[in-house]
Amino acid sequence: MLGIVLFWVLAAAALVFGYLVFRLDSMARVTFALLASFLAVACLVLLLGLGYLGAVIALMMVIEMVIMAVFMIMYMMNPAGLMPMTMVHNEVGSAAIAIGTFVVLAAGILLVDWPAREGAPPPDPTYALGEALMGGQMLTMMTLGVGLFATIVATVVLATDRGRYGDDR
Amino acid sequence: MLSLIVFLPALVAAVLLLVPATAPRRVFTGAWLAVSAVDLALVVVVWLTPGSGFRFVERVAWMPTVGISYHVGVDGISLPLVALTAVLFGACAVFSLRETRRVKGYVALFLALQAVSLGLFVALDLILFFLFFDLSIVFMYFLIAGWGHGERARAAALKFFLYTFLGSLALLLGFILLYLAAEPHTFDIVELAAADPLAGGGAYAGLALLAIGVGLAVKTPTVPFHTWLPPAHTEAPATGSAILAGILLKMGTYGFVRIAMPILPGTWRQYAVVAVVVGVVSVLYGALVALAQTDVKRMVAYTSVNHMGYVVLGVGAAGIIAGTDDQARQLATTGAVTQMVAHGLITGALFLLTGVLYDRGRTYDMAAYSGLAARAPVFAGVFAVAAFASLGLPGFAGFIAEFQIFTGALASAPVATALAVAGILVTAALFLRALQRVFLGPERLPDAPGTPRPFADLRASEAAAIVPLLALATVIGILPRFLLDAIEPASRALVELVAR
Amino acid sequence: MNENPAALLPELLLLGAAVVGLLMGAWLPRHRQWLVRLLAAAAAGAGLVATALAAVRPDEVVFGTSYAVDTPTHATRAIVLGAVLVALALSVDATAGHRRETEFVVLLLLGGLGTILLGGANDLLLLFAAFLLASVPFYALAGWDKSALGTEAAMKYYLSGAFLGVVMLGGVTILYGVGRGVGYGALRDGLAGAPLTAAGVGLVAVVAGLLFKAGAVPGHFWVPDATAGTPPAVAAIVTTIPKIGGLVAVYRLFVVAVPPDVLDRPLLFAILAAVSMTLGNLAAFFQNTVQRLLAYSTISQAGYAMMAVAVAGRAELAQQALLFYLAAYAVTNLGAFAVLAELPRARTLNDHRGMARRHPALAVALAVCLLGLIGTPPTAVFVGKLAVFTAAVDGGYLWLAVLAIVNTVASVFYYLRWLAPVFRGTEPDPAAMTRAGTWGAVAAVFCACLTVVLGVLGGAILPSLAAVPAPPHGE
Amino acid sequence: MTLQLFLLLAAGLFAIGLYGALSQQSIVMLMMGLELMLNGVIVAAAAFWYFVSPGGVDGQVLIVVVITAMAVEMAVGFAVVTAIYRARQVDMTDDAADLKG
Amino acid sequence: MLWWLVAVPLLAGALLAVAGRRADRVAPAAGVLVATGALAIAIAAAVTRPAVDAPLVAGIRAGLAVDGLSALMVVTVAGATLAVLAHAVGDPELRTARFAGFMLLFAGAMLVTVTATTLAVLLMAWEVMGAMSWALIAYRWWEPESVTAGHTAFLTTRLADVGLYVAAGAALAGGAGSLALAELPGANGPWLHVVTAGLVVAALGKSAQLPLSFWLSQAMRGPSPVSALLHSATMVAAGAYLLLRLAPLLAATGWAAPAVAWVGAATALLMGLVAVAQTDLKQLLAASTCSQIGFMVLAAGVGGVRGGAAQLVAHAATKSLLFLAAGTWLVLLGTKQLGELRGAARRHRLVGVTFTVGAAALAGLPPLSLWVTKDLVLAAALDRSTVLYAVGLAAALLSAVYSTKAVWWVWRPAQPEVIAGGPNGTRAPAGRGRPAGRLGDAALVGLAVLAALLGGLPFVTAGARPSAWWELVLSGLLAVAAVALTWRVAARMGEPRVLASWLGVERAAHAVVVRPVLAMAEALARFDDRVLDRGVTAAARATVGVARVLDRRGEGAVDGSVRGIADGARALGRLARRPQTGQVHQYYAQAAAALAVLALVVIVVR
Repeated sequence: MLGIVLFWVLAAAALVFGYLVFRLDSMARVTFALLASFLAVACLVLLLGLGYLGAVIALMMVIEMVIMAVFMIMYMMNPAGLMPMTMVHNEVGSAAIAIGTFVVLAAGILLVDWPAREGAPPPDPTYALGEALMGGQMLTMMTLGVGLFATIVATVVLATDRGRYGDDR
Repeated sequence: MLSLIVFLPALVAAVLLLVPATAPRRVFTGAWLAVSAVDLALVVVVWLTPGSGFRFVERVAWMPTVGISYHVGVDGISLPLVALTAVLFGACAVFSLRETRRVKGYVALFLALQAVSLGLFVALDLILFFLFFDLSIVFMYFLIAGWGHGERARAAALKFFLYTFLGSLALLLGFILLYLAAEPHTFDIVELAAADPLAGGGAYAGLALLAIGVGLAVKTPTVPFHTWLPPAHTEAPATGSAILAGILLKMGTYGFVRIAMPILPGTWRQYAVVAVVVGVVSVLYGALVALAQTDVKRMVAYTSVNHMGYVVLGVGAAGIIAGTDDQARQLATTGAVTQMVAHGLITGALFLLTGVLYDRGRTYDMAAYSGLAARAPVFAGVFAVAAFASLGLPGFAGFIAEFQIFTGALASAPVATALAVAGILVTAALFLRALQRVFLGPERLPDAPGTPRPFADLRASEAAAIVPLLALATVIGILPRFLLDAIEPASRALVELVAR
Repeated sequence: MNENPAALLPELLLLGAAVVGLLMGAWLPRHRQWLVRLLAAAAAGAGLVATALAAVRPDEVVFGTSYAVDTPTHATRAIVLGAVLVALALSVDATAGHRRETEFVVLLLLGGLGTILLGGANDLLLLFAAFLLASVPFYALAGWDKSALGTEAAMKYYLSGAFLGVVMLGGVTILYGVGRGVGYGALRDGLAGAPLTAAGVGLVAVVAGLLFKAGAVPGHFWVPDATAGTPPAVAAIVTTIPKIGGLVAVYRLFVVAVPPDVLDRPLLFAILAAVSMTLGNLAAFFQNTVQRLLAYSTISQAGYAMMAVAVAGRAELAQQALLFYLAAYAVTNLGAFAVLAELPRARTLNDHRGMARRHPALAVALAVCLLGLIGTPPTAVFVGKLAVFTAAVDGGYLWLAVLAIVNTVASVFYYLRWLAPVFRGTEPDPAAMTRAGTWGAVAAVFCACLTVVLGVLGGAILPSLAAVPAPPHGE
Repeated sequence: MTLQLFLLLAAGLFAIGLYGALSQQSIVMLMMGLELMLNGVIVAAAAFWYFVSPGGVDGQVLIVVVITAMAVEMAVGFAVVTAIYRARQVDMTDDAADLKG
Repeated sequence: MLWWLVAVPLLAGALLAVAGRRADRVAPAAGVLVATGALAIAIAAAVTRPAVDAPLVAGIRAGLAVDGLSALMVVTVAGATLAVLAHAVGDPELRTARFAGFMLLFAGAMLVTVTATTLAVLLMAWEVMGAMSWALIAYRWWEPESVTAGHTAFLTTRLADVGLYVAAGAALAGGAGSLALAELPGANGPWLHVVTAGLVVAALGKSAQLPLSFWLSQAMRGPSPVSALLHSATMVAAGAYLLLRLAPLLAATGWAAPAVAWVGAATALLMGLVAVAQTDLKQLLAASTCSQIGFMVLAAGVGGVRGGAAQLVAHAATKSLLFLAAGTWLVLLGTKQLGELRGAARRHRLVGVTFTVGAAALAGLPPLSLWVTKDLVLAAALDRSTVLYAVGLAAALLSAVYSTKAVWWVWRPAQPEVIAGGPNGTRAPAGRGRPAGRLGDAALVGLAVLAALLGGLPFVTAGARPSAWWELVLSGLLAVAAVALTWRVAARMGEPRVLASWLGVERAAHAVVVRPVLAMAEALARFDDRVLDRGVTAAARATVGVARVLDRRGEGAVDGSVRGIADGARALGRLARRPQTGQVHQYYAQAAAALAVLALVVIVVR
């Protein structure tokens, strides 16, 4: 029962905060709305018994949103939300496509005969996850690692202009 | 041997590309002349070597998984065309001795064209055939665009490329259908002809023939796929036109006798009447439209449509079994092949002659000239001979061809053939009119800028290029046996293949 | 577990070269960075050797069921490594001595690595991870020169990739939901009894990400912008290398993971191929900047290649056609871009006028490559097209072959629009005809020769591409 | 708590994110939209794991992959924004539309 | 030997023609020499009757043979050629290699025609003859009228030649695979009729029988020696010869023989009337040729081969004589108008006398040649049909009338002021001296002798006897009467326009055939440029809307096509580029929409 209540609350929170991301007119508030939405989802993941992943999501998103807030303030002309801002285009079309997508997805979700549940959660999902990461999905993780390495190189290349040889062009 | 004949020009072209363009132009034209002479000599050797069926066969596996091999050989149908190619390119080499514009590229392109033309006629593999077919388009495009008459030449060249390339791809589609129909899959012409993979007919076979037929019809060209031809001819240089009409058009008709008929005999028989109708329409339409032209080169171009129409009529009639005997069908087939040779020689000469006309007067407009016979009697005489040869006068090769086609085709398609015979009347009229306008009557020369010099008669090098072509056409017209002895066994074999 | 690192030798070589190269770059003086390039080339060359050695061994699936080492993987490795080598060569003139030369090389290696993994991935999660690895370095490469257009190109490339990546992840999730697994083997079982609607949507979503890699409709929007905004060397890389991995991945996904009756795959890909080739060709018609023109041409080329995907499993030639086509396309396209890299100031068609006079060898190489892209024999793409068309007709898609033929003819138009000024006798523009160096020309001539050699001797390669990856459980 | 409810939530988040990605001019806001979409994917992945195949571990790995992807895309996105801001002082997609046609 | 017979004139002619101006000096002598040689070989061949053949095309051989009919013909042809060439030596305008060469080729082709044993060879020679007639009639190529006349001759006869081509095909179809003339009657089924019809059309066209007579009128533009040869032993005679040769075939069909007979009779009569109405001497002679050939055709139709052949030979001698004489006057006096030729015979007695002999023979006056030969034909006709006979007799009377008319004019006392060159005079300057020379005179005399005596030929060669002596007497008496009557009324004879213009067939032919063909050609050319060439264009344009087609129509034809495709493609291209707006959010929207559609397709189509 508590689970159901929690679900509804968290779901509503995730959606509402998600919606607010594009409705608020201050960068700081937007960022925190997004964070709130993520945290709600993290709680939902916790609710499903994936404690470790829920915690990871929460932690990651907090850090990410902080960085994002910094970026917002660095690059956007309205850091503190002092002025109302509307920086949207094709709002109607976007809304139409988004609502259409939702309707179609929802229809599919409700109509599709989803597979029945098979098996039970392992006693320690986190352990199983670790085993998988070091086992069957090792290559995936290695690839993701290399991807992170590539991301570092890429972000350095993109974000810094001077390079390691100084200013000479 | 055949590989040597085919690749010798390509090899020399590659070598010439390494020679700096600043070298004297005699180096290039001389090399071309020498290669043509050697090729011609080799072809004569091949011709004189006795044998039957496919000779000088070379076969090397090329892409075995997809049934492609480097397979070449000559028989009585391809050998005359190989010889024609060697002769006509030789004539163009002689004619080009006076060429001054970017000679290196010019000669290299012609040598490349020579190689692919020879290659096409000896190819016994569909993909090899297609390779040469396509390359001929590419090289001819560059020739027209680069050495044609200015800006319009580029438009004409583009049209030529797009149109004939579409045709070639239709052809490729047909080849793929043939390949898939054969078991085991192969692109080999001889094997396909032996296997007759689509003997059962049906829509698939019809589709294959349609694709191949359209592809070849564009190249031939037959009505209504001919509209690329007049602009391409009008804008091309004289030698380019001669090769285009003399050799490249033959690739289409050769495809009919080498591919469409032997590999799809049943389907060919089924739809032969279509070929007959297309042929007759091309004959009459080409002749009538040519009659209305005021541009002499355009006129000659349209007569090509007319002459190729006879070929299509002949091959079509050879596919109609009912009411005919072997002799008639063989005559039609032999006539069609003979017509290819005859048209190559005669129209090649005519285009070179129009090149002379343009060189002197800077225009192809017939109305700009009159009474040239007084200034240039030799030119007028040679042109008249070529014109009469082209209108099918006995004593020239064209008659031997057309007579056989008419005689052989009448039994199977009486009405169509009778209509086609009327085409010779229109051809006669149009050539007489052209002769009258340009050469006869009171003398008048164009006074366009850039033509202050007097209208010079045929020069030695021009005559040396053109006269042998006409002489050969005359020899074939009077003593055709040496040619027919080569063609007839092959056409008999072809008729048997079609009739199976 | 079969975690044999030797099976991934080519991949490990690339990774090692990338890491070592980055470290080396940190220590090398600016004008010695060519050592990094040399290292990369050595790694790629060694990778090719390793690929050749691996190809004679029997197929295997390593790291659980996540990575297949089989014919398509070998082919992907060979093509990508070869393309990396050529890209290393043709980029010398533009990047040598640049302060980010090392990063350029490292990013190229990482992107190549990701592309190879994409081709070999046998698991949806690895597929997505490889997608990330194959994307991120190329985003950075697009913005590598930091010019206004280059960064815009990087932005669009990135935003396209991010969006379609999200869609792809959504698709992965749906497939996981309905198929109870992410490994291709498990999926094949799971999808057999899955609700078809959901499976179809999931597959389309996954394919969306791969189409982004392949630069095919509807994931093609970045292609013209990213190609036009970047230096030729980068444009050559981003239009060539990711396509290989993307198309092989699509092929593998549908051959291995998706039971034939889940959705009408041939129709889906026939539509995608048809739209891609037609749109690419039409949009290329009247482009005046050569890079944009080539960009659209690559979209249409992806369409031709996708024909083989459409008939995979229905025509015996499909896999050979796809792999050979990709190789032929890579060589030919790189050759065309190499010419651009050699003449970086000639941005428009008109800038190329009179090129045959000034640089005859380069002009001939360009002509060979462009005619090759058309599919004129005896170039490699002709053999590829022949195989693709044959496969399409064999697979019952005659209309697609006909459409491809019409498209090919249409494509002639714009390629010739480019070639015509090249061979026109007019006086060239000296500024536009300034050569950047020699490596671009070397690469161009090499590619032109290779495309002809592949075209003539391609038959020898075709049989070695025939072995189709076996569906799991010996089906 | 049913699979359908979770999936509806996921779809809702996905749709909201899609709306943002489509409608926002600022690159950073646009990235937020993409993040929200991934947020939905996480919900769906977790739900599928719990309701369809809790016995397996693929769903969990999937969530890990999604989180990594989020991080990677965020990082690259910020780098791109930095680069384009340096090069032309814009952070709007609409302002960076020189490449077209 | 037979090869030599045809090869000598053909090769010599070809050599002379090719050599062109360089050989002008030796050409007249060479021409006469070759013609003499040819005559010698012809006589030898006529005696030895050789036959040769060689393979031509599959199953069809090229055969030559001399039998009774062709023996007569080869000698006639060679003789006429010799006479004409000998006479032409005198005309400075004709002392060219071109003239001599073409004349020899012309004669050589005729020799092949008359000796041919297969249709293939016959057709070859037949067509070459037509081409040579073009070259000779248009000998004065700088005069547009001459060239046009040559065109008319060649095209008209080639129109008829179509019949030969059809006949050849039909013969093959009908089972006569060797195309041997002797086998043609054996063709089976309907093909027999096709063969016959084709041959008849070809022969009638060549022989200028109705309704294809008009080309002969125009052919008078050529030099007179050309006319002399063309009207006597070659060209027009070839048609008659062919019909005589194929009389068995005509008989085999049932309908062909009467048809041919009637055409011949009608031509004889109507062209006789036309001849009577002419005021131009050469036109009169030309029409009379048609008329006389009509008798030969009639002979072929009624089976009187011997009479027809005799008529052919006698007519050849007579007509070449008359044309040479007329040509002499034309050269000397610069006119061929009867009114201006008054006194011509008085001033040039030899020409006058020989002309009169020829005219008398033409008139059918006993005991000259044509009286006999014509009556052999008429006798044969009488065996078949009285009406035919009556028509023939009337035609014979007409020949007496027009011959007399011509003679009457030339013997009238001279009117010097007219002779100097009247309004109708041709360009040839009057009084160029005596061109004919001794050789020319000899030719005239020799021909006159032959014209007078050849009537005995049939009796000599074949021992024929007049079948109905009363008929001979009757026609002789009628001829004398007609001559006498005409002599009295010659000055007052009218020239009805219909007859003077050769029945107006040419104008009709122009209206019915030439102009429609030209118009059709123009129309098709326009169609080709506008419609067919732009079909591709239109297809491309249709995709963007029909309106554009109308919009661009005004553009040049050649450019328009490529540009047309370009326009269509450009529109499509623009359309294809439109999605590429440069705006990322629009890319997103499009990609999302496209993916949605794809998903839909995947779901719906399965």
